[in-house]
Amino acid sequence: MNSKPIRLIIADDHPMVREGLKVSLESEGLSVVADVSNGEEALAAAAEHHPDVVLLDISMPVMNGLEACIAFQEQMPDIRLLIITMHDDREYIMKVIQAGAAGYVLKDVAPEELILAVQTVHQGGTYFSSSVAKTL
Amino acid sequence: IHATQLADQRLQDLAHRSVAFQVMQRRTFARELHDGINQMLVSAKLRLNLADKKWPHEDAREHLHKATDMLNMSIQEVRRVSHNLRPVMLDDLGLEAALHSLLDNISESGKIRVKRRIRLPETRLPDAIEMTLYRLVQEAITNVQKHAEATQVSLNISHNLQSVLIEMEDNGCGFSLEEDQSGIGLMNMRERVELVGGKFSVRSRRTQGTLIRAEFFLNPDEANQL
Amino acid sequence: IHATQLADQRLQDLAHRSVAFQVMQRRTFARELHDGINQMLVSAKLRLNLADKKWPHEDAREHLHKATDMLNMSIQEVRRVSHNLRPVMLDDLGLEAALHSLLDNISESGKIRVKRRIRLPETRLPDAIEMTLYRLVQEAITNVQKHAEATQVSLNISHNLQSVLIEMEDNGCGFSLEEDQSGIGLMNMRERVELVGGKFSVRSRRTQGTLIRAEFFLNPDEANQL
Ligand SMILES: Nc1ncnc2c1ncn2[C@@H]1O[C@H](COP(=O)(O)OP(=O)(O)OP(=O)(O)O)[C@@H](O)[C@H]1O
Ligand SMILES: Nc1ncnc2c1ncn2[C@@H]1O[C@H](COP(=O)(O)OP(=O)(O)OP(=O)(O)O)[C@@H](O)[C@H]1O
Ligand SMILES: [K+]
Ligand SMILES: [Mg+2]
Ligand SMILES: [Mg+2]
Ligand SMILES: [Mg+2]
Repeated sequence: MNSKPIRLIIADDHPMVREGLKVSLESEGLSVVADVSNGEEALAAAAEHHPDVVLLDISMPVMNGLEACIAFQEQMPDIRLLIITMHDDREYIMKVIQAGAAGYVLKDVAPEELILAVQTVHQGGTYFSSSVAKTL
Repeated sequence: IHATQLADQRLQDLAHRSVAFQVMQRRTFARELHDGINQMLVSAKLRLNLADKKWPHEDAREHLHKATDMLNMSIQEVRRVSHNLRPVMLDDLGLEAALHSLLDNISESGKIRVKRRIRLPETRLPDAIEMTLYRLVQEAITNVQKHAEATQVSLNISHNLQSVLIEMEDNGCGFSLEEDQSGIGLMNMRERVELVGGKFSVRSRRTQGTLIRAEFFLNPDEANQL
Repeated sequence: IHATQLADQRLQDLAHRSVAFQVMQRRTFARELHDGINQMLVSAKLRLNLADKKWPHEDAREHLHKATDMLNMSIQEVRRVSHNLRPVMLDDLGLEAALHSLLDNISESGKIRVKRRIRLPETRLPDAIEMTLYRLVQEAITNVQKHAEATQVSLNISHNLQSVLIEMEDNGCGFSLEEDQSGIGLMNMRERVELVGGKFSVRSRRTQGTLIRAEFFLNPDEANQL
């Protein structure tokens, strides 16, 4: 808790979800350095802010979360990627893992689980929501 | 090519376009629910989670209010999508009431006088005809409001044992059927009507107003299929 | 009556039934949204109003929890309705992933071994064909799970330049096409396939398993219409 706060970027095309995630994370002392509405903007914001973790929605216009993961792997492999989505289907999860994300949480998780997920991937681990892990 | 083959091809095209249209529309509805409404609900839930966490701090109340706002928006959205899928008034109060409700929207705007004479058969029409008739009147009204600059519009529905006849007329600026081909509204009307085996026609001339006419057949054999 | 007239009549019937089916389905969806989901949202909202009123009494927190529960149910319901309208996975991940996801449901149940060989064309199929193919596999799987008592099912999809061929086979109890006419599932499959201009057949014999076969044509002229 006394170390530097984790620095985050949130990418989701739904403004209210973005806002909700931002308040949840900031209320726990994390630092949201940018929030954007698609993968392309996430890449640009990351190039500028050098965040620790990027939270990516899957369904977004212009560049979706899966495409963004692949681009991040190529361009900024040190940044940890966490997918945040409505889907708990196996097919989505497989694609997410293939794309190189370190974790997968459902959008409507409790604040504690969201924080835990961010901390885990930040420390180099992988995190899959319990309801998601079941289906693997 | 024979005439029957032509008719067959036209029907086949119609059927294909109708399927494609339904598929496209369903995607739109599904997306509105999944990417619009459900995202709003999820963010409302995030707020409630926060409210619970911050309880009983005054911050919590702030989150509660935000969640309530989002819930209100979601309710409006669900209502809108549901209405676009099918106005529940059609089932709850019947076609006649639903048509009156459409016409009331024009007369409430105050600019256009509305005349109505709706004589529907006693027994309810086949479902698909009711829906087609409703959408027809809805699209015709939209056109009048968007394009006609009319001071009066009249809806006339009559029937005999074989068919139901709808006429919607305005005294507006009219248009040229050859030259004004901008939208898909008129084409949609025609296709919807022909898909349930009915007849559709438009009569319009510049400065002479517009008459939309559709006839639906009540042949019991066909009606059973609908 | 000429053969062409017969074909024409059959197509017309098909088109009519398809319209009627869509109208009926849309009513169901509209009802689910209006009477189901919206009522849940409204009661969640009432709970939030109560929570606000009782603030900061511990009762308020109780209302907050109840509202969260209802929100959770609503989210599940919206997801279900949206999925029934059109699985968003079809758009997000494509047909192949969506088909795998259907098959995963069987293999997860653990009772039936699933063999799959899915070879779809590189370019995406017309929307209406993708949707029809998806629904076909979905209904076929449901039948296998409900009726077949099979230990194995295989889905085989192949294609050439002209068409895509789907074969779904199980090694279950089979049935007699003449005698087992209880549901509408098989009829629906046939109608859906024929509506997009494809061919459909079922082969089944008691104790011999069942083979569902559908062929969709990729004639570029037709594909454009879809
Ligand atoms: N009642 C009317 N009075 C005058 N002009 C009309 C009327 N109805 C249609 N038109 C003319 O016919 C054109 C085609 O109508 P249509 O409903 O097909 O398309 P639209 O209304 O322009 O677009 P949309 O696709 O949204 O319906 C209109 O652009 C308009 O110029
Ligand atoms: N794979 C199968 N194996 C064995 N019997 C089958 C299979 N598929 C269909 N049947 C038989 O054919 C009948 C008709 O199937 P169909 O899908 O049309 O109706 P259903 O499944 O009974 O009801 P629903 O309308 O819900 O689909 C079934 O009742 C069953 O007896
Ligand atoms: K999503
Ligand atoms: Mg999104
Ligand atoms: Mg129009
Ligand atoms: Mg069945």
